[in-house]
Amino acid sequence: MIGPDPFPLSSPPGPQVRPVHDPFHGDLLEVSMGPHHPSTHGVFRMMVTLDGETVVKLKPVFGYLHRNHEKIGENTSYLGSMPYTDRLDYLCSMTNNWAYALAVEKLAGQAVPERAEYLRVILAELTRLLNHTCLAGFLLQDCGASGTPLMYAFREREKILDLFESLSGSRMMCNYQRFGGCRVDPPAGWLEAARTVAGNYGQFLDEYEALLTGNEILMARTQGVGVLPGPLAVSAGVTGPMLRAAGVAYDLRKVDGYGVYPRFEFRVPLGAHGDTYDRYMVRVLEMRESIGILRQALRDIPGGPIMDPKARLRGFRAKPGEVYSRIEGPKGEIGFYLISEGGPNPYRYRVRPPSLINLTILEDLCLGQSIADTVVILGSIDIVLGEVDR
Amino acid sequence: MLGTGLLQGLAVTARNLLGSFHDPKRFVTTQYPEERTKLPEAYRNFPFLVSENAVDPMGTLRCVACQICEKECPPQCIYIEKSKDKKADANGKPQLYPAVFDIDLAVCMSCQICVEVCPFDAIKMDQVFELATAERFNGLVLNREALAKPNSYFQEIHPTEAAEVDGRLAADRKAAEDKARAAAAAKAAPKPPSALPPPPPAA
Amino acid sequence: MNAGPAASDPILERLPGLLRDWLLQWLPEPVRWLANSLIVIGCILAVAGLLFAFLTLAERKILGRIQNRPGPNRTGWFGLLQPFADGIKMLTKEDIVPRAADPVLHLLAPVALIAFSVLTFAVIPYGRHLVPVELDGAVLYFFAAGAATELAVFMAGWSSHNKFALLAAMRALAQLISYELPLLLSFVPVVLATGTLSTTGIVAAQAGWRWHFLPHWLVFTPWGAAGFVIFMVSALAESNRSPFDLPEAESELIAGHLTEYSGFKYALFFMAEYFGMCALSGMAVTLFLGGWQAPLPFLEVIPSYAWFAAKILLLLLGFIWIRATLPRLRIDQLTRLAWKFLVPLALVNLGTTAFWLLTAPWAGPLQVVRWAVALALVAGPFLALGRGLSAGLGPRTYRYA
Amino acid sequence: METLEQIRDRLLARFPGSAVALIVNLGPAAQHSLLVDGSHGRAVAEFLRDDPALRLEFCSNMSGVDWPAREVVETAVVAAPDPAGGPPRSVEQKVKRLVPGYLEAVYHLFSIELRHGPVVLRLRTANRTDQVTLPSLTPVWRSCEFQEREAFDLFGIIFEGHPDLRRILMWDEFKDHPMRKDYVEPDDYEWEPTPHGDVLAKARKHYPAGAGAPAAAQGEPRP
Repeated sequence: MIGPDPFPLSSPPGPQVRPVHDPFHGDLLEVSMGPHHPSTHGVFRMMVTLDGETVVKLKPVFGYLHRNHEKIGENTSYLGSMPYTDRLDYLCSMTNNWAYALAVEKLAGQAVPERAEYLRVILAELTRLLNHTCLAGFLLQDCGASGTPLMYAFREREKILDLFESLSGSRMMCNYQRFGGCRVDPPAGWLEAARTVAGNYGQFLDEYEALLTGNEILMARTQGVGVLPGPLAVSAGVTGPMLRAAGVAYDLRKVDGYGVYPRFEFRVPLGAHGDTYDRYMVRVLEMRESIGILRQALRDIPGGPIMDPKARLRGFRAKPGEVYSRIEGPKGEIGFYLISEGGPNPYRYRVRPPSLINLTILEDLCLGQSIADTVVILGSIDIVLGEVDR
Repeated sequence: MLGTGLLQGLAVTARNLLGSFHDPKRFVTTQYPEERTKLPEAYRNFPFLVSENAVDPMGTLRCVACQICEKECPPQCIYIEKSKDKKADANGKPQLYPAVFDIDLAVCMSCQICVEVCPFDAIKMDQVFELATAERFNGLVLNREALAKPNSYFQEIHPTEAAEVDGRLAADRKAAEDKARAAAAAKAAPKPPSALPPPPPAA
Repeated sequence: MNAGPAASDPILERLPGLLRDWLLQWLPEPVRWLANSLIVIGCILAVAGLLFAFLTLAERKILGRIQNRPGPNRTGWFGLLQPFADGIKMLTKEDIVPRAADPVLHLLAPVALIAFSVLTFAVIPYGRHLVPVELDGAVLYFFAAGAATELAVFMAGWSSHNKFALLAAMRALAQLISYELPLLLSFVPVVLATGTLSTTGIVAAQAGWRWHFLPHWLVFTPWGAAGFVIFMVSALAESNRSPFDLPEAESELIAGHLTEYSGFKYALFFMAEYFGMCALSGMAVTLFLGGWQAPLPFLEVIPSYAWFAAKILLLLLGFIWIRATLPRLRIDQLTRLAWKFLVPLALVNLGTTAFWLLTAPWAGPLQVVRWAVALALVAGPFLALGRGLSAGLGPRTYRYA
Repeated sequence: METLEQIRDRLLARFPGSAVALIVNLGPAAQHSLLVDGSHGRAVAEFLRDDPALRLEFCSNMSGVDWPAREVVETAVVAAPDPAGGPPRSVEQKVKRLVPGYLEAVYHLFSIELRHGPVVLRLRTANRTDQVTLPSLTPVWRSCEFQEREAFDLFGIIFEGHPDLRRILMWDEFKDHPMRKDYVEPDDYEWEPTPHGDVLAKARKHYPAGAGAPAAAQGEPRP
């Protein structure tokens, strides 16, 4: 006899929920998918209750990778927290750095030179390419294609990681942004290499779309699966490509216009059905827009210093006050809420994790779908456990 | 299920299969132990202490045990004990030196903040990554002797950064010598009448 | 035994027969038949075993090359010893049998699976006179043996006494049974056309060339092409290969009916899967690609069994190629594809074959009409059912904010 | 978007019984916030979401903040009687006042429709020990579901009306609330002796020198 329900439902259960033991339809099957599961993108667990094939209840369970990043942030200096932001969403360290640096700059009213702003946009768009390429690879891996799309995705990702390595010294843990600019000027030939990578990224996308977008099996597996309606997305705080795939036009690069984004013209793709296929396609179209931004930014990047001369590295103290600043990360709106009491350490250091908040509606998307779809839906939500658990 | 999308996909994989035999772009694996990829110059792994020359590494360590890096290191993996006595450093000024300088490689995340905050350019990032050892402490807690590497090694792995650092240090040294010579000249010539302006310091 | 090779055949063609006769000459007459069978069985097992070993290596190398990486190349020269390394690993791995499992059934399942899949090799004509067993109802025997593997799959699921293994075994059964039907229906037209159930008869019927370059293979007829495609799709599903590899790659739930198997029994399951794949490819070659017939008259000099090997390797390459590219179908889509798409198409194909055979004597321009009507009879239902199956699915256009 | 003062006045007009105050943010970011008392929290939230001029239907971020009791030195102007009977002179005096501690939930609200910036909503509990309940705003904005669970898990703020209030990051049997300022980390975790620092000092407590300190055998961790 299954004991009292350990996981009360947050939202009303699907229409066909019935008593656990039903002599006519057989028992409900309680399955724990994870934390060591091949397709959950890290230590993430789903307590799924199955009625035969369809999902009746789904409780995400996480915290396996929780190391209390925010407590560490409060016990370390402002500069000391910068390398830790690489470990938040470990696929997109450059955008995490930028979000944190932007927050501290707003907190202290720090100016940033032109060249550093352009560099930040270039690195953020390269990170967006990298993250969306990874997502497309993982999504297809969840659908069952035995590694081929993933290998093509990682082949392209390596080119971008080589750029990061020759710039910041490390492929994934870049620790490159500082309060008031960037740490080191791009070495000779780096901008040229970035132009070639951005230049022929379009060919890779064409080949990738030829392999996948028209694929009938992929369409059968993802169209109409995990439909996210617009109002629910907005109320659940879903941000990033998932929100735009639900048809809501909200891209912080256009809304807040931070950095030098207003100087580039680019478009924001919108989905119409809000299902898994739209989430995949919106990210592919966003990659094409990012290539456009990269071309413009790499063309107009000015010379000059990359670090504001008045910026203090070591004994950096922000005046008392608080700030909530946010940027459009590849996974959604990544924000930092800092409260400073004037000391060398922030009084309160809070990260707004887009992966965690996008997971709020995982159960709503999966109710009524089949067990094989939950894996595909989770893949389309694009979570990274470093950011979910912090 | 018209199948045209599937055929397109099969065509892409076929092109990659054939391409992998003649097109280097479609055959990306390097056989690691035999072939090695060329590391970019900015690559950083674990820090090392710079000594002026390879002959007497402990004697010519640039580090003056000011413990700034120990305080600034986010994961607190550096441990320094100041020396009791002082010894002359490159500029001839008597400076402290670290009696004990440990870095726990298991804790260090090679974020190179210690390199940024070190005012004496005494610690730089290394490029060695084959560091597998059997013991936790003897293998991974590197002491002063294991960390020290000559400046020539630094110039070899980070040429541009080394050139810039050496340029700066040489300039500081020259400035220190000029000041010292000017002070010595000013001390040596107070007797002549003060009306005559002190001779300009030697070039 | 089959008729001895004709004296006029080139030396390579008669070689296997000569070798056998040379071996048997010392034995007294009654024992000769037994020795001959043992030799044939030995050859089949040796060839099938080596084919299985190097097929796993070929799969990993081709998969690697498609993914721009070399594939295993550390064991032996170009990785050639990799299958033997895998074999040794499988042999040395501990074979865990769960306490709650029914030991006899648990052991028998892989053995039964291997036995049934090896049975199917008996009737495939590997060369001009190289048919292990000459049966009149050979094709019927082939599919009867092939269908028995489903029993072994369920034995595996049931005997491991594990709730998930049983659930996955039932799903695997659903897939195998629902694809048994299109498999059988797709070879009925061949029997209709050739009028015989014996494999050598079917291959003989596909001899000769029209206009000296187009061989009489059945795949070059409209209904033959449709039958071949249906046969190959069902063969993919029967051997749990790529778009249909739901049961054992059931990563979503648990590792399918093979959950409670480890060590050598686990390897036996994979050997059975590869044997099934080879057997089905062999039968596809026999039914549709003209068995051991050479594609062009002047190529007759190359021995027949070489042609058979080339064709079967080509089909196996296709299996691996599809595995590298296509994502997996969900269980309901998979069964819907079988019942709502392949079975109706196979039935319509029967009609097309009947029309094709009845209109055989048409002369001259009427042949063009005959071809046109046959092609229409094949393409029409394909498009209609295809559109019905993928209703609501299709590429989309996106607006920009 | 109207200024925060106008919003506050409309709120006070709309909810006469509530106490809506404006908290000034000293930093250059100048993101001032609205302090609302717990009892009217949900009503104010629904108003902010549904008001046609505001339309704050997107709650981007919800953070818990711990403010322990602390001593505030204030210079109070006190009228000191003039010993010579003259008019009383005002004299500044340093007065030490103990501000009682509280737990705070900060909500950053944005409007997707009208594209306007953060309206910061603050809810404070009565104290940090027994009265730590706040109205949950998950029924108003679904995005607060996981973030409020995190505040409950790491700070101990109890949100009534939350559909599924459980620990989200720590394991269920965990007793304390790690993000509080006065949190003392448990002593029993298997310590990893870095060569120095408070970790070592704490380890020294556990393993008095020489009495079989586990790591003493290999590299001698220095005091």
